[in-house]
Amino acid sequence: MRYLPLTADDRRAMLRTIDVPGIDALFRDVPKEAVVGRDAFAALPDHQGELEVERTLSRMAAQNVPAGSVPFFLGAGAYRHHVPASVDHLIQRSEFLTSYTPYQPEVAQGTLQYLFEFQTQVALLTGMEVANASLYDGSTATAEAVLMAQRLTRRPKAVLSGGLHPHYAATVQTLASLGGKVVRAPAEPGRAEDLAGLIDEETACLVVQSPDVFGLIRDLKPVADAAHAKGALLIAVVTEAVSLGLIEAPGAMGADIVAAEGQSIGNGLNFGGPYVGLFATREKFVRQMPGRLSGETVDAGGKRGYVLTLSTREQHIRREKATSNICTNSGLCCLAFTIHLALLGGEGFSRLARQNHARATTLADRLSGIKGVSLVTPQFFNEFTLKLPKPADSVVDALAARGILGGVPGLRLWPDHAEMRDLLIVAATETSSEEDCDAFVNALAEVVS
Amino acid sequence: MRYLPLTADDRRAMLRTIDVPGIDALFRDVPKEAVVGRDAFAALPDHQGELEVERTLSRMAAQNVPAGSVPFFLGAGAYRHHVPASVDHLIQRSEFLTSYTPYQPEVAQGTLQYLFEFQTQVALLTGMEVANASLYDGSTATAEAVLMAQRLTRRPKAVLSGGLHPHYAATVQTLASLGGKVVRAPAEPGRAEDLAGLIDEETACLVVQSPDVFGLIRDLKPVADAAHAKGALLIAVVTEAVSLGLIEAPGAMGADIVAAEGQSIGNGLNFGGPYVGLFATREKFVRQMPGRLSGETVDAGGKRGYVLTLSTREQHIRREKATSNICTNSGLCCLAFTIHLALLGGEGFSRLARQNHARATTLADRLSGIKGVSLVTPQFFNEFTLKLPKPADSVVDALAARGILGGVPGLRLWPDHAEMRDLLIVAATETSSEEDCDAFVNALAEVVS
Amino acid sequence: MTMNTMGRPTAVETMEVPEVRTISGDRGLDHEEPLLFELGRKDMCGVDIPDSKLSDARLNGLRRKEAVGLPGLSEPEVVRHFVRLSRMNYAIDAGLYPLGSCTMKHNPRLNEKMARLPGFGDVHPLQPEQTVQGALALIAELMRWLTTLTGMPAVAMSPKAGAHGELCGLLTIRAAMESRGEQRRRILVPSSAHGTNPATAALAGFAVDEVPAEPNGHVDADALERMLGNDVAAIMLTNPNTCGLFERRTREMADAAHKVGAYFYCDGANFNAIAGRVRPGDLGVDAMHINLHKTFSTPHGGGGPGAGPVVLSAALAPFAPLPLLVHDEKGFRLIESPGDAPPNTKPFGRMCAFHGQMGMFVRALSYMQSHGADGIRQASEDAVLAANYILASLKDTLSAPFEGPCMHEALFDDHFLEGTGVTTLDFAKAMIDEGYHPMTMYFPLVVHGAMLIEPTESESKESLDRFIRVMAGLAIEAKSGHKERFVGAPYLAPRRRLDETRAARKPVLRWTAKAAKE
Amino acid sequence: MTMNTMGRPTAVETMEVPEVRTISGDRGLDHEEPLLFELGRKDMCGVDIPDSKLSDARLNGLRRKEAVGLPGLSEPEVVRHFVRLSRMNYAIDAGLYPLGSCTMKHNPRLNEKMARLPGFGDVHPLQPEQTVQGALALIAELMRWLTTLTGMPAVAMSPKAGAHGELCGLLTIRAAMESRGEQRRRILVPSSAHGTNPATAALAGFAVDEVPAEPNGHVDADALERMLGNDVAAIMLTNPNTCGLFERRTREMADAAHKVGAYFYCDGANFNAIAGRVRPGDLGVDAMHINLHKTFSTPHGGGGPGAGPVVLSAALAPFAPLPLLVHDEKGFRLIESPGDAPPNTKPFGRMCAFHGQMGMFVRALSYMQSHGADGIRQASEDAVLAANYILASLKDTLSAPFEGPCMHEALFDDHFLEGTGVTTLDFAKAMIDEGYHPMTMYFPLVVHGAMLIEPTESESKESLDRFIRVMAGLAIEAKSGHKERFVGAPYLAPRRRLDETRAARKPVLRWTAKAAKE
Ligand SMILES: Cc1ncc(COP(=O)(O)O)c(C=O)c1O
Ligand SMILES: Cc1ncc(COP(=O)(O)O)c(C=O)c1O
Repeated sequence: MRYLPLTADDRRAMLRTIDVPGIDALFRDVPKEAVVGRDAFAALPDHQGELEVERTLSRMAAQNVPAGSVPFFLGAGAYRHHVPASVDHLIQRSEFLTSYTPYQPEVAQGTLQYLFEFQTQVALLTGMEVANASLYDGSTATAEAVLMAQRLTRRPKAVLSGGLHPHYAATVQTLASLGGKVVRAPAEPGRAEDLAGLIDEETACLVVQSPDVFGLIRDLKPVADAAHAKGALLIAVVTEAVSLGLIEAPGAMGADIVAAEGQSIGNGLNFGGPYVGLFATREKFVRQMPGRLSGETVDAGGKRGYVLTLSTREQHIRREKATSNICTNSGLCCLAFTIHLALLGGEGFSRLARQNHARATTLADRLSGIKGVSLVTPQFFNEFTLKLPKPADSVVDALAARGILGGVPGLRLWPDHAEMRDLLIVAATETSSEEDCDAFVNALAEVVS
Repeated sequence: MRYLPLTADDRRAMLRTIDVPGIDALFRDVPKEAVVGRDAFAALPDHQGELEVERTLSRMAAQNVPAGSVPFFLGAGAYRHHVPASVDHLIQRSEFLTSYTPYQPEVAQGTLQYLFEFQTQVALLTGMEVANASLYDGSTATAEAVLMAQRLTRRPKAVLSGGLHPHYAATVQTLASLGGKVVRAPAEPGRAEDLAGLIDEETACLVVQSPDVFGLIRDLKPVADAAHAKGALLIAVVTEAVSLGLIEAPGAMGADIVAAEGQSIGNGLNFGGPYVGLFATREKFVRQMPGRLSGETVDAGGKRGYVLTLSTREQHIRREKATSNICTNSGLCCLAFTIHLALLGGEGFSRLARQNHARATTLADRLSGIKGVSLVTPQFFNEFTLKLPKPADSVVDALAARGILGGVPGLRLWPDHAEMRDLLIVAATETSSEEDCDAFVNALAEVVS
Repeated sequence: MTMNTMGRPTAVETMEVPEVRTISGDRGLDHEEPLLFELGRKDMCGVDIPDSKLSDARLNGLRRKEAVGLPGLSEPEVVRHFVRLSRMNYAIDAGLYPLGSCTMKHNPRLNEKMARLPGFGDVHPLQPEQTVQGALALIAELMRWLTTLTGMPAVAMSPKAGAHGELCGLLTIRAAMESRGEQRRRILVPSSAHGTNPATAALAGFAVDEVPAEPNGHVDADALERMLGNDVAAIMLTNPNTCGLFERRTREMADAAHKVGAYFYCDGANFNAIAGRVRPGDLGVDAMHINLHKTFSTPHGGGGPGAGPVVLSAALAPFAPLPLLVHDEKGFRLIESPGDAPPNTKPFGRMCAFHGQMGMFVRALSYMQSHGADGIRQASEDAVLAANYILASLKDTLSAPFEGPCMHEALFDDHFLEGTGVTTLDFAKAMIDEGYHPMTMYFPLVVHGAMLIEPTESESKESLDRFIRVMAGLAIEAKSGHKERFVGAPYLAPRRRLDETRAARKPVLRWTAKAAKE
Repeated sequence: MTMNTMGRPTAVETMEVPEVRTISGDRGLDHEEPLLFELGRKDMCGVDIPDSKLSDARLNGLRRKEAVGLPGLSEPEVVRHFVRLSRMNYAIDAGLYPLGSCTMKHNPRLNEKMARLPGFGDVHPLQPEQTVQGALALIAELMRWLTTLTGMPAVAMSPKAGAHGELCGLLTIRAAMESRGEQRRRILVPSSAHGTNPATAALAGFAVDEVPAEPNGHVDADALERMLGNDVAAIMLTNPNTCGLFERRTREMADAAHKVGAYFYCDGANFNAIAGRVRPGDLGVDAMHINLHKTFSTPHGGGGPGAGPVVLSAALAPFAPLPLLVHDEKGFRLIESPGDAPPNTKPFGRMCAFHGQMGMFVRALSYMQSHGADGIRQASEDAVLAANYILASLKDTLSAPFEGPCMHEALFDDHFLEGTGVTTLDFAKAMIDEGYHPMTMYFPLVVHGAMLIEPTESESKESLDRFIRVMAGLAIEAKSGHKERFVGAPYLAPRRRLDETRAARKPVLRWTAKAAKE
C-alpha cells in the first residue's frame, strides 16, 4: 500500500524490539469477541491504485452539473465568485495545508500571522473592533453569537428576523432553545418587518440578516436602537461577504455582534462545505467570544511574533466552563479568504462589489420585464427575489432541463410554506456573463409563458 | 495591471532620483523613428482580468479532444501514462518552479540534488555509466548524440536505422549533415534491417531505435558489434522510457550513447512539448558530453553538497568551442521524471512495464483478429503496427468521428511514402481500460468491414 | 588567492564562522515578513476588475460611507508574502509531527485533486437534485463505508468537526430521552477526556460529572458504575482513550449504562487505532463521531476545516438531524424539513446550513478507496506498532506513567526530568531545535507534564529510529545538566520562545492604523 | 520559575544564545536530506499497480535480466524528500532575484492553471487535426502576438529555448544563402555576446569573428563595418545588449550588413526591455529569437523548460523549418513534409520532433492577454525604470563601468572592491546571507568582475529601496575592511561555499551502490 512506509521486515524487527510475538499482542486489551476479521468488511473492496480511484470518483463527479459549465444564478447563502489562481496554489503549500493548529508558535508563525491578518480584515469589513480566527460557517457562527448574547445579557430570549436564512434560523433554534427561548418572526419577502414589538425584558438579542435571505438590504440602525433601548444586543448576519464592499458595515449601524459566512471570498461552492464563519464583536465582549484568537507578542529575543491567546475562554483550558466547544475550525478557508482579500485590496474589493451590484440590477430589470414576473425586493445587492406566475420549483426544473441553473425556489428553503411557492431567489455575480444572462432571460420568458 | 507593483507616485519618485524628466529619457539611445506608440499594436487588446483570460483560453481548450476523455491509443514518440497527483503538486512548489538554473549552489541545493538523482536514475535505466541533467527532448538528444559521435570518432558519417522515428531522423539530418553526412536506411516495418553493410571507415555512428517507431523490439547486440568492429559507435534511441522496465538496457547490449525521450515518465502529452531529453554514455566520453551536469562536492564546513560541474564543456565558458550551445534545458520536466520514478521505485517501475506489455499484447491479439487486419510487428513492448485493408488515415478519421483516438496512421509520419498508407501504429498503456479496448476493437471492426 | 582572468576565485577559502549580523535582518533563506497592512499602498490592486459606475437607486440609502481600509498589493507581492509566511511553518510534509491525539498522518495529494474536480468543488448546495446525483451518491457511498467500518446502522453527516459531532451526538441522545418523556441532565465524563467533551456536554445543557481514572490510566469502571443512576443521560468515553489505552471494560460500562437507561457516547477521535479491526458497534456504542481529518487524513490546514460525522445506533438513528439523504426510484433526495421526514423518524433539528463538509467527504472517500478495507486495517496496526515501538524504545530513558502495550500513541510524563530544572515545555522547545515538531504537551491532564506522542502509520522505521535517537539524546542531555539547551529553547526556529503571558495580559488582536503610527 | 498545576511554566526565561549543536544535524526548520538512493528499501513502493504475469513470447528474448536498481520509497517519504529539497532553494516567489540577463520576473499562477486544462495539457501531438483545432488556434494566436509585437512578418515556433532559436535562425540564414548559391561561412559576434551566440554559430557550421566593444559598452560599429565583407553570412547582435545598453547604431549596422548581402540576426533575450515600445522589425532585423521564459514569464523551473520562437523577415520567412501551420477552409492544418509545403517556401528541415513547446505557448499567451499591449509596454518601461533606479542609487557606492541610462539591467564592475580583498564572488555570497539571490557574476566578459543586476518590473519600490540599502551597506562594509563577512560567505545558507574545483577534478556525477558502501 503506497501510503504505508513499513516493510514486512520492519514490522518484524519492531515487534522484536517491543518484545511481543505479534501484532495481536498489542491489541490484547481489546476483548477477543470484539476483534473482527476481513470478512466483517466483506462489503468493502481492497486497496486500489490512484488510477482506479480517480476513475471511480471522476465518474461520480461527471454525474453532476458544475456551476461553471452552465449559466448559473444560485445564491441563498453560497455564492460563486471568481477566485484568482494564486489563491488555490498558495493554500496548497505543504506548510499551510499539512500543519496543525499553531500550538507551537515558534514553528507556526506563518499560520499565526495570517490568522492575525484575517482577524484584522474581518474587523475592517464588518466595522467591528475585534474578530476571531473563524468558526465553522455562517450558520454556526450565528448560533454561537446568540449563545454569547445569552451569556452577556443573562437573558434567555432570542428574536430572529423572518429574513434570516431558514437554515440559519433552524441552526440557532436547535442550539439556543436548549438553555433559552427562540422566537422566529414570520418571513415577509421584500419587507423589513417590524421587530421592535417582539423585544422585551427577556430578550437577549435580535438577529437580523442584511442583505436578507430574499436579497433585501436592511437598515440596521433602527433595529439596533430598538434592541439597545431594551438592553438587548443586535446580532447582524451577513451571508454574502462581498456586499460589505458596497453596503454600510453592520458595525457602523450599531451591531453588537456580526456573524457572517465568508465563503464568497476565496472559497468555492463545494456543495455546501467547507465554508468559513466570520465572527466579530466589540472589544469589551472579547472574553465572552467563542473561537481561537491570534495575538501579537514578542519572543525572547525581542522580535515581534504571534501566539494563540485568551485561551482561558477555550475548551482545552476551561473545559465545561468554556465559551464554546469549538476546536478544529476553518483554518485553511481563512487563509483562502485572507489571500483573496489581500489580492483585491480596498480598491479591488469595492470594484468587485460594484460590479456585482451592476450585474444584478441589470438582470433584475430584464427578468422583471418578463410578462407575469415581478420583482419582490426593491433594494438589493447581488441577489433578488422574483414572483413568478408559476410554481418556482417546476420552473427551476424546466430551466435545468434547458441547461440553466436559474436560482433557488422558495419551497427549497421553506418546504412547508405554500406561500413561498412562486418565489424565485436569483443571484448574479461577476461570473455571470452577458451571454449567461441573455440565455437566462430568454429561457425564463419561454418557461413562464 | 495586477502584476505591476509600481504606482504612478512610485514612478515619479524614481524618475526624480534618476534625475530625468520622464521615462522617454531612459530610452534616449533608441532612434526616435524606431519608437512606436499604442497604435502600432492596434491589432492587440488592452490588459484583461483573470476571469476574461480564463474564459478565452478555456473556450480554445474546449475545441480539442483531450486524450483522457475518450478511448485513446496514440504513441509514436509520446505516451499517455498515469502520473501520480503528488508529482504535479511537488513540481509546482515555488522553490522549484520559480528558481533559475542553479548558478549559486549554496541556495540551490534542492535543484542540484534532484538533478544528481535524475542523472543516477537515467544511468540506471539505460544501463550506462553517466548521464547528463537533460536536453530538450528525445529528438534533439539524438542529434546531439550524433554530433558527439562525430567529434569522438572524427568521422563524418552517421547511419540511421529506418526504424528511427522520422521526426528524429529529420532532426538529426538537419544538424549532422552540416559538418558531416547522414545516411538513412529505408524503413522496413516489422523487420530489423541489416545495417552492417552501411558501415564503413567513414562511419562515426549507427543510430538504432528500440522499440523502433513501429514498436518492434530490436536486439542491439549484433549492431553494436558490427559498429565497434568498424570503429564506429552505437547510438541507441528510446522513445518510450517505460520499456526499460521490461526490456534489456541498451547499455547491456553494447550501446555507446543512449538518447531517449523521458516524457512518458512524469510528464504529460502537452501536444508535443515540453518534454525531456535523456542522454547517457560511457564515463570515458564525459568530457565530450553536451548539457549540464550536477556533481558531488563538499562545502567549506565539510558538508556534502552539489554543484554544476565540468562546465568547461559548456557555451558560457567555452563559447564557440563548447560541446553544445544548450543553456536552458528541461529542468522542471527532469524533476517530474525524478519524482515519478522515485514513487515507482524498482518494483513499481517493472510492474508498470509488465502491465503495459500485457495490455498491448491482449489488444494486439484482438485487433489482429479482425478480418483484413494483420499484425506487422511480431515483437513489441506497448506499441505495435497493424496493416489495415484500407488507408489508415481515413480509418483514423472514421474512428475519431466515433469518439475514438485510434493510433497514428503511417502517412502522418511519412507523408511522402505511399507504402505506409495502410499502416496504423497503435499504443496501449496502463491508462487504456478494458472498456476502452472493447470500444476500439468493435469500432475498428465496423470501420474496416 | 588564485583567480581566473575574469577575476573569479578558483578555490574556496575556509575560515572560522563569525557571528553574522545582517543589514537586512533576513538570514539566508529565512526572510522576515511584515504584515499585509504594513506592505500595502493605496492605489495598488492585485486583480484587474473593470470599474462599473452605478446608481445608488437600489441601495436603500445604505451605500458604505467609509472605505473599508484594506491595503493594496500587487499579485507578486501577495504571492511572496504568503510564500514567506509558509516557510515559517512546520508541516507533516516536511517532518515527523508526533502531536498526540491529533493524528498527523500523510495527506495524499490525490485527495486534493479529487476534491477539486468541478463536479464536486463547483456545485451549489441548493442545485436541483437531478443535477447533483453524483455528489449525493458520493455522500451515500461514504456513509456506507463509515457504517460498515463502525458496525453501526446509521450516520449523521452534517457535523463540521469532532466537537460539532459530539454536540450532534448528545443532542440526538437528548432528543431520544425526551421522546421517552425523560429529562435526564447528567453526563459522566472521565477526567482524562479531551476538553471538548465536557464543553460539549455543557453546551448541550447537561451537567458534567467527572469519572476518576485508575492508576493504570484506564477509566475507573467501578466508580463509573457507582455514579450511574436513572438521572444519567449518557456516559461519554474516549476509546482508545487519551492516554493511548484501549478501555478494557468498555462493553461492561456500556451495558451498565444501558441498564439504567443511559446511552453510551464514544469519542471516536482515536478510531484510527482500531479501524478495520474493531467495530465500535460491537462494543455497545450508541453514538460516536469520526474526525475525518484524523482517521481519514483530510488535511488539518493549520486548524481546519475538518468533518465530524456521527455514527448512530438503532436506538438513536430516528433522531438524527436534518437534512436526511434518502434513495428511491427517482434517485437520491435530500429531506430538509421535519414534515417530509420518513414516518418513524423525529429529526431533532439542524446542525448547520446545507449538508456538511463535502470537500472533506471527497478526500476521505478517496483515502478509503485507496487504502481499501485491508489497507485501513494495516494502517491501524502500523500506527499501533509505531507507538509501541517508541514506547518500548524510550520508556527507560524517558518515563512512562503506564505499562504498555499502548494503542496509537505513547504517553510519557515529566518524572524523568525531576531535578533537572527542565520542564516538559522546555523539552518540547528543544525538540524544535532538533528539527522536530513537539508532541502534545500537558494533555491528558491525568499525568504530570504529559508528553503524548503519536507517530502515526506514515513514518518509516528509519524515521522512527532517528526520532528515538534524538529523544533519548535530549533526555540524556537534560539529565546531565545541559539546562540552557532547554530553558532558552528554541534557538534555531524562526522565533525564539514567545511570551504568551504578555499576549494575554494586554491583548493585541488586530492591526490598527493608529497603533501602527505609534 | 512559576508553573501552573500541570507543571507548565507561565513565563518565558530569556537568556543568552549559546552555540547550539544538534543531535539530529537538523536545525529548526532546516532539515538535512539524504539521496533517494540512501532512503529507499527494496520491498517498498510508492504506487499501487496490480501485478500482471505475462509470457515473454513477444519480447524477442530481450527481457531485462538485471533489476534496474531503483530504490523503493512510499509516497509519504517521496513527498517529504522533495519538499525538504525545495526548501533549500531560493525562488522569485520568496525574494528579489536580480539575475541579470535571466529576467526573473513574476510567474503568474493563472498561466500554470491554463496550461493544465485537459484541452491543452492532455492532447497528443499526432491527434487528427480536427480534434486539436483549439490547440492549433492557440499557436496561431500566439504567432499573431509575436509578429505584431516584433513587427516581423513570420515566426518559427518549434525551437525549444533561446539557444535553439539562435540555431534555427542561423540555419534559416544558411538556407537562404545556399538558395542564392552562396556558401558564406563567417559570422560576426560581439565580444560581449552571450556564450550561446558563438556556440550556436559554430554548431551551425560558421566561423566566428569577434567584434570588439567600445569603451562605452556599445559594439564598435565602425570595426564591425570594417569586418563586413561578402564572405560574411550574418552579424549576430544582442539588443538591448548584455551590458544592458541599447545599441544606438543598430539600424546602421543592419544596413551595412544588408549592403554586403549579409543578414542581421538579433539575440532577443533582452526583448523584455523594449517590448511594446520598439519593434525589431523596424531596426532591420532578419531573425530574432524570443525567450518566452524571459520576456513572457514562463517559469524557469530550475533550468527549464523554455521556448524560443524565432521571428523572421520576409527575406528569410520562406526557409522556416517544418512543421508549418496553415489555415484554410478546412481550418488549421500542419504541414509536416517539404512535399506539402506551399509553393514559394523551402523549409530547411526540422528543429525537433512535433511542433514546439505547447505548454509554454499557453502560459505565454495567458501572460500576454493578461497584460495586453498596454501592460506589455508598461512592463518594459517599469523594468527599465527599476534598473535605472538601481544604477542611479548605487553607482557612487559601487562602480559602474558605463554611463547611464541603461535598459532593463544595471551593470557594475569590481572596481569599488579594489584593495579590499573582496571579490565579486565574495560580494555575491555575502548577498546570500542578506537574503538575496546574487546578481549575474562575471558576465558580460567585457568588464572585470561584472555584476549584472536585473530587477525586472515585478519589484515594488519598497523592495528596490531595501535592496539598494543592503547593497550599499555591503559595499561600505567591504570598503571598511570587514573582509571575513565576504570571503567566508555564505554563512547562513543551507550550505557554506561549495568547492567547485574539487567537483571538477574528480567528478562524481551519480550515486553508485559501490561508492556508497565505501
Ligand atoms: C480526543 C479528542 N476528542 C475530540 C476532539 C475534537 O475534535 P475537533 O478538533 O475535530 O473538533 C479532538 C481533537 O483534538 C480530540 O483529540
Ligand atoms: C543574452 C542571452 N542570449 C541567449 C540566451 C540563451 O537562451 P536559452 O537559455 O533560452 O537557451 C540567454 C539565456 O541565458 C541570454 O541571456
